[in-house]
Amino acid sequence: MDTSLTLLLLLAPFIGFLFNVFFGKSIGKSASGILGTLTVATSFATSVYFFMQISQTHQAIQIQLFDWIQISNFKVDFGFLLDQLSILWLLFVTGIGSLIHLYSISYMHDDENMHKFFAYLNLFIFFMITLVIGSNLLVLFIGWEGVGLCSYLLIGFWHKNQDFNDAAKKAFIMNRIGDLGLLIGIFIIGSMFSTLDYATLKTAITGTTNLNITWISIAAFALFIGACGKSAQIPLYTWLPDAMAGPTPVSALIHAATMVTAGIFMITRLNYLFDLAPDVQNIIAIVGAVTSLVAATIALVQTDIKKVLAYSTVSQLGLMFLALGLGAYEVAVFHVITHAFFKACLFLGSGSVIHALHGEQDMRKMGGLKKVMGITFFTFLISSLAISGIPPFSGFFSKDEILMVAFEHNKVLWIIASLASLMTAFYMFRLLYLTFFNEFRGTAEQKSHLHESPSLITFPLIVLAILATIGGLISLPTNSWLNEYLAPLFAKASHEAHHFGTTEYALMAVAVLGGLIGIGIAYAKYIKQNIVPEEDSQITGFAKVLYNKYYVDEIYDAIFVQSINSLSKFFNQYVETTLSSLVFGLGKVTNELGFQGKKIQNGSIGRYLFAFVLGICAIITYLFLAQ
Amino acid sequence: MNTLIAIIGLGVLCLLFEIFELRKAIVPVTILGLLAVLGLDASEFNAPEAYYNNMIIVTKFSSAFSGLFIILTIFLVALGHKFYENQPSKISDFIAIKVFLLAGAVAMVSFGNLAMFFLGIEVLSIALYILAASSRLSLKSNEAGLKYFLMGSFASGIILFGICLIYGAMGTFDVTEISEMSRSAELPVWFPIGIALVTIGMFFKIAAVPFHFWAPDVYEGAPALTTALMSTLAKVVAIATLYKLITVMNAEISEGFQHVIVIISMASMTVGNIMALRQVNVKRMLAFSGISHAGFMIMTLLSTTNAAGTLLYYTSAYALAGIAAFSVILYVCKNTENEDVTNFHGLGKTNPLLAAILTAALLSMAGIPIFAGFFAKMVLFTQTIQAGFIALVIVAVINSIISVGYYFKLILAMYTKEPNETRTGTPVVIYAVAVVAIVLNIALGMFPSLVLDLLAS
Amino acid sequence: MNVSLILIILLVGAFATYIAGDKLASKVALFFGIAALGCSVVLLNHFNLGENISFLSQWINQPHVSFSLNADGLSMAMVLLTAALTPIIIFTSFGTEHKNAKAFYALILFMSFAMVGTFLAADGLLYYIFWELSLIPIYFIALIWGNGDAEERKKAVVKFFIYTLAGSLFMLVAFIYLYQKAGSFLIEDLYKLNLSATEQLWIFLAFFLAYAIKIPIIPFHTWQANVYQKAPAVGTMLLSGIMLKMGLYSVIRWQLPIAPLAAKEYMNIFIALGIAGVIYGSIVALRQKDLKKLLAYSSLAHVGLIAAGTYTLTIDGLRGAVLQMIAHGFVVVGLFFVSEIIYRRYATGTIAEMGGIRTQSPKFASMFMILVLASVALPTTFNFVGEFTVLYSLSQINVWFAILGGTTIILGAYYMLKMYQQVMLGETNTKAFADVSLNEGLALVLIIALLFFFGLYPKPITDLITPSLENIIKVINRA
Amino acid sequence: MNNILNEIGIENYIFLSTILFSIGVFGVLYRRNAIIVFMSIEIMLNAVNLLFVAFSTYHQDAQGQIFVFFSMAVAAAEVAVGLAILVSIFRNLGSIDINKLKNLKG
Repeated sequence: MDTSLTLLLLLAPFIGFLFNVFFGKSIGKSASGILGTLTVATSFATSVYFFMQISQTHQAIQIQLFDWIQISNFKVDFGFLLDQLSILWLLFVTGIGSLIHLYSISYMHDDENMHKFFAYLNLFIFFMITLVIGSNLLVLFIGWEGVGLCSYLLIGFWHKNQDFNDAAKKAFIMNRIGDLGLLIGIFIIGSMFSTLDYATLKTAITGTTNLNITWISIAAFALFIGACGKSAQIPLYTWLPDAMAGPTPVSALIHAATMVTAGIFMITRLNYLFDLAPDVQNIIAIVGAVTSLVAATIALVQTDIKKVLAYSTVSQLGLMFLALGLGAYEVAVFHVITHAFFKACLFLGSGSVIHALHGEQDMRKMGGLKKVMGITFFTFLISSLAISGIPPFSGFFSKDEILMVAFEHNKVLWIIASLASLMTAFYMFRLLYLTFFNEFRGTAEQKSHLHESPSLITFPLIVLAILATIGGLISLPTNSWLNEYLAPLFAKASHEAHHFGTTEYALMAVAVLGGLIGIGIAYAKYIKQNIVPEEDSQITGFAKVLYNKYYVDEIYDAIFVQSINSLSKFFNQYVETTLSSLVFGLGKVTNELGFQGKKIQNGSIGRYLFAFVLGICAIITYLFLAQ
Repeated sequence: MNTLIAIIGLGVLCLLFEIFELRKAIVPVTILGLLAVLGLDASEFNAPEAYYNNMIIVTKFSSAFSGLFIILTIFLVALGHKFYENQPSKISDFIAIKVFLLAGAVAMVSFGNLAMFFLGIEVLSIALYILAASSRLSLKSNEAGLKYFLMGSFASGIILFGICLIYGAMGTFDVTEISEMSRSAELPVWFPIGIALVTIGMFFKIAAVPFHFWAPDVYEGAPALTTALMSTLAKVVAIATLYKLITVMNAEISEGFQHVIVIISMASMTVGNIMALRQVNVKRMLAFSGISHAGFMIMTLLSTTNAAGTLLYYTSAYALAGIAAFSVILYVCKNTENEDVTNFHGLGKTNPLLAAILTAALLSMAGIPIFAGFFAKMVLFTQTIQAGFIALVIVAVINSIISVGYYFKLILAMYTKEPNETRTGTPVVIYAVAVVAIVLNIALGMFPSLVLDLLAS
Repeated sequence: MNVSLILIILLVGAFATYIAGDKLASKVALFFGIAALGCSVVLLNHFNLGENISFLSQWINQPHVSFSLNADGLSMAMVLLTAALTPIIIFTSFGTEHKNAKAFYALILFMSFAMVGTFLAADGLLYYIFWELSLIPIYFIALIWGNGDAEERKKAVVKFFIYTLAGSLFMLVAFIYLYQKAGSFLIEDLYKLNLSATEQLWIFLAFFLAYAIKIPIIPFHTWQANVYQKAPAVGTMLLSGIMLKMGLYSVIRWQLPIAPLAAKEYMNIFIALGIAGVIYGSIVALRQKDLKKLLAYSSLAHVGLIAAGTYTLTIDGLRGAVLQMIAHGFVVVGLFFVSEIIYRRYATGTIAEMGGIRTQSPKFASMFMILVLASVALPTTFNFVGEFTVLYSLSQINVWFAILGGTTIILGAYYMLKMYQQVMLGETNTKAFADVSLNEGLALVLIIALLFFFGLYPKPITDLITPSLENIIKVINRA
Repeated sequence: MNNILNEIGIENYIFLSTILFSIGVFGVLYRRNAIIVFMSIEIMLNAVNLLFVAFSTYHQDAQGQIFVFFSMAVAAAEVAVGLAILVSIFRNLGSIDINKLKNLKG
């Protein structure tokens, strides 16, 4: 029963993918779209079923399909593990997934390759499910690389544009850097514990004492690098903003809600491992905090609506990693969920805007859309409030918990995080104001076409907005359903409801205040003074640095890409030629010898006989006089 | 013995045919005769015997090699049919000379007495002088003849001197007595000197460095068929005789003598191969390749106790490949004034069969598997390593690599270049000879034991 | 019923093809190719039933050489690889007209005959003979049916021939030397030998020269790129798909067990050499202007990793290496076929002249994509299984080996995706590009299917090869 | 006869004929006229013949002298062939200077 259902859960999207690949074109756009959506919906339904089941039984479901890879000291089998964590992930992956599929039906309708789009989306869901429900690290790795592939395919969906292709390639390769880290981690774990299976691993680690901490730390660090790649943390975050080259639904699904949370998922999965490596945890916390701040600062000045959202995603992921680093896994998970809701909503909202403006993404050319696009605006507003951490919206609860945890552990981190969230509030409302308030700044031609998006687009927005509003309920500060639900996963007792005292309230107040300040500044700037960000050319000073993302891309390009290319050039021009000339050289030398030798053979009998006699003398001398 | 007599008789018969104006019949009859002789020889194989108080001693060794010589002669005579068709008046002479040459050759491998050895070598040489210079009007041929003659008779002088010294030391020409004495008695210094001189003379005959200079010139100048004869029959005879001489006359070879052999063998291979690289004339190229093969053959002298079979195998492989190659050359260069590589361009298209045969022959010489050449080299290396001369083997290996260079130059010419002339006529005899030769070669490659075990000690 | 049958089939096939004449040649060749495949499958079945399908008969008495074919799991796996690829390769060439086709296809069959022989031979000399024999046909295939300027080609091919021959001749000397010691060329006798460390070192190096050139391991790879480029697609497939596996197979079968001390002593050096090949090949591939050359360097990188795996002397290393060999065999054939397909349409190998093909030929684009992904070892493709195992074995020796070797998954992705982008993506190409024909599609689908099947379920192959590899490990650790 | 030999000693005969032989060799090496080269070779052969006779006396054994006849006959045959070749060369080249014969080389 479980097995077959699991397979249904897993394969439904895959079947959708196959069908769309082979027959998508023939059955027509809407049909392929609906098909794609339905398959994902099926998975969603199944996950709901499993959710019901597990919330009663509290029993994780283990499924072994077949042996996969045989290693000397262990074998990896193709199996699945459905426990609290994976099912939770399944819920919002498939749930939001189906919403976004639905959304895309309308959004992508004008695209000639719509069936391909849905095929890829389905494939992505398939791989994401694999990633989540895999029972061991290697199955996770399948999904891990698979989603990377899908993001590559979807970023480069409009493959006639080489810039998009570059972005896609960049995303894939940066992910691969992380993947190498992940692999190394897997190797070390494999050789240390002779298993990659979560269950066995957990017992192996938690059960035994006197483990080699150094190696565990190395493994944890390697895994963390992998997480950095997927979840766009410093130093591997630069691909995510570029990934916005893909269609907006993709950005919403892959680059905001689901795939980028894979890193958090993996770390949460292996929390018992990371608990043993405090140094690595610190690194994670710091990296997370810094990332959130850096990304937020960049987001302050971006003018491309999707770029702002992208950086805000990076920043939010940073916060999650902060939580992870502080060992507050359930908090991180909580934020993952709420973030999935409001960020998906925001992206889809921006998508709806872009859709209305026929692909215009520059906020400087927007404004005043509030009037025409009521629903979009409203949902957008809610999500913005949520992300800014304004009660009672979901973001408030999750972010607040992160801040609290940070405060407990380390004030500096807390300050950084608070700053980041303040900025978040600012740039989100900057975005909101620039887009929806004041007068429309686009061309008259665009103005004439302005319209609210069709219901297929607005419906998901509404649903997500609702979720973004009430999402916080799953883990209220006082009694957290989520924590209890996730409790079995964690080795250490989770930070259960820290006794709620004045400090906590104070912190809450500070956080909310920070959010309000951010909003206030934005209001002052963009409503009161009605400022519009200046053209790229006029940007100066630190703003310019921010606007150019601290020139990180350029630096990376200079350090890595260029050096590899010049190395390749060197190898090609010098090393290769030298090596081959060495080999050829031998032949040439012998040939030359032959050529010279011809001169000795000059045809004169005298010389021949002379050589003859010389030979005789030499031999006789050697034989008789030399002895 | 009967073999020898029969051969001589056959030679005389050829001359008689001339008198009775039966030229047409000469080639077929001679071939038949030689086949008969081959049978005779085979019958003697298992009946070793000494004749005329040890003037001639028929052994397994001698009759095996005689068999090889006879087969080679058959091929050469057969080729002669086509080769001499435009000078019919002389054909009988040429055939007769070849047959007598064969007689000399047989005498050389079955001598029991230095006198016999000397006569044999002279019969062979003189016959070769004539053949080399046989196309009277071509200056090239004359020059070749003279060069060969001068140096050849010089070499004979050396050999004679050597024999004389041996005689002086031993007081007899009988090799068996000599070998006995060489083991027992306290020897005067002349004896080893004599041996050395005779050996040197033989080195000249097999064209080993530094006594090789005549070979390229003579090969190039002499008529193609004669070149074929020299590079196959003559060389094989010489090395066989030298081997026999060394084995029979002084059982254990002195340290120094081994060094000399090693050095000469190395030098021969290296010089031969390197010189061959830049040759444009195919006959000349094969002359140099012959020199390098002489170097390989000399390696057998380092393990005199058990190398007879190896030598027989190597020589057969080499000679058969040579015959095949030369028959193709004869076909290609029939009407061309020289034998340059350019004549072979596009043979792969115009005449795939012959091209394939030549390729096979060259591959065999280069020592590529399934062709006899490979096993010849392999077995040779095995024995030489057994004898403990691994350095020599390494040099030999390096040389085989070099040799590929020029063998493949010819192959490339045949397959990649465009044909520059269309050849007409399909001379059956040449085809037959070439095919038979190469088939024999491959057969030897498939079943080396056939020959290897013949003289297994 | 024994393994010599498959050799006979292939040999007969070669002659039959030649006799069949240019018209029928390809069909006949394909028929015999498939026949050989069927035969090998049947043999595999017999083998799995535990029957003895080896073949032994005295051949030469002095020196003692026997015609001995021994089929263990490893050999069977390689034979199956050859037998599976041969018909595919023949099939891929259906789209192109070859002058003097009968000789062409006969040579292909003859070559796979020689290669199968190499994989089966259990007698040193016999093995060497097959090893050399396989060189002749590819030489002529590349020489006569190759593309590009004749002179250039000749140079490249002759260099290749002499170079490889040079290497293998030293192997011959090594074998003869071993023969002195063992008194026989039979592999089991050679396995029994206990040579001194110095002897082993020299033997090891002699073998290494032969294999390093054939595989090729840097810095002995200089022949590769040019020959791959100049040879016809079929030749390139034979070379890269099967022939270079001969080298790797020989390392496992002959070099390591015969000279284990040397192998252990200098393990790190040779692993490092292999890994250097990975990085070097990948980086050089980055700037290749010719598609086939790029693929050549990519395969240099991949085999580098495989070689490194073999020299770890661990069961994981060997197993991973063998799996990766098979996987790489299929992928590389597929990729070279892709390049051939493009060549048929655009008559060029220069990447710069391509681009914007995807919009015109979705099917082709997808299959190409899949092959690219397979070659960068995406999980669920066969290559991942092999690469993972190899990298794991490397990590067991030294984690840095794994990290450096692992760069292949980054660099590989880099140059392959770059290549794909330049070849397939971008604005629609002005030159029309017909989507894959039925034949072409069939061949590619076949390859892809195999890759995915074994990627998800490598167990059959693993079970096939593991016992024999364990034996070899035993031999390596003897004394 | 016998005692003469004893008085003179066999070595001297060997030296004598070696010297003769060497003279012949030098003749071959340094003379350019083919005829004279022939004669030098004849000197070599005859030097050897002398030695043969000496040895045969020394050993009290007739074989040596018989061998001399062989070698004489052979030499005669050789010369016959050689002169024939020379004649045809003279016909074609109009000279018998062996230095002129350098067409075959390289």
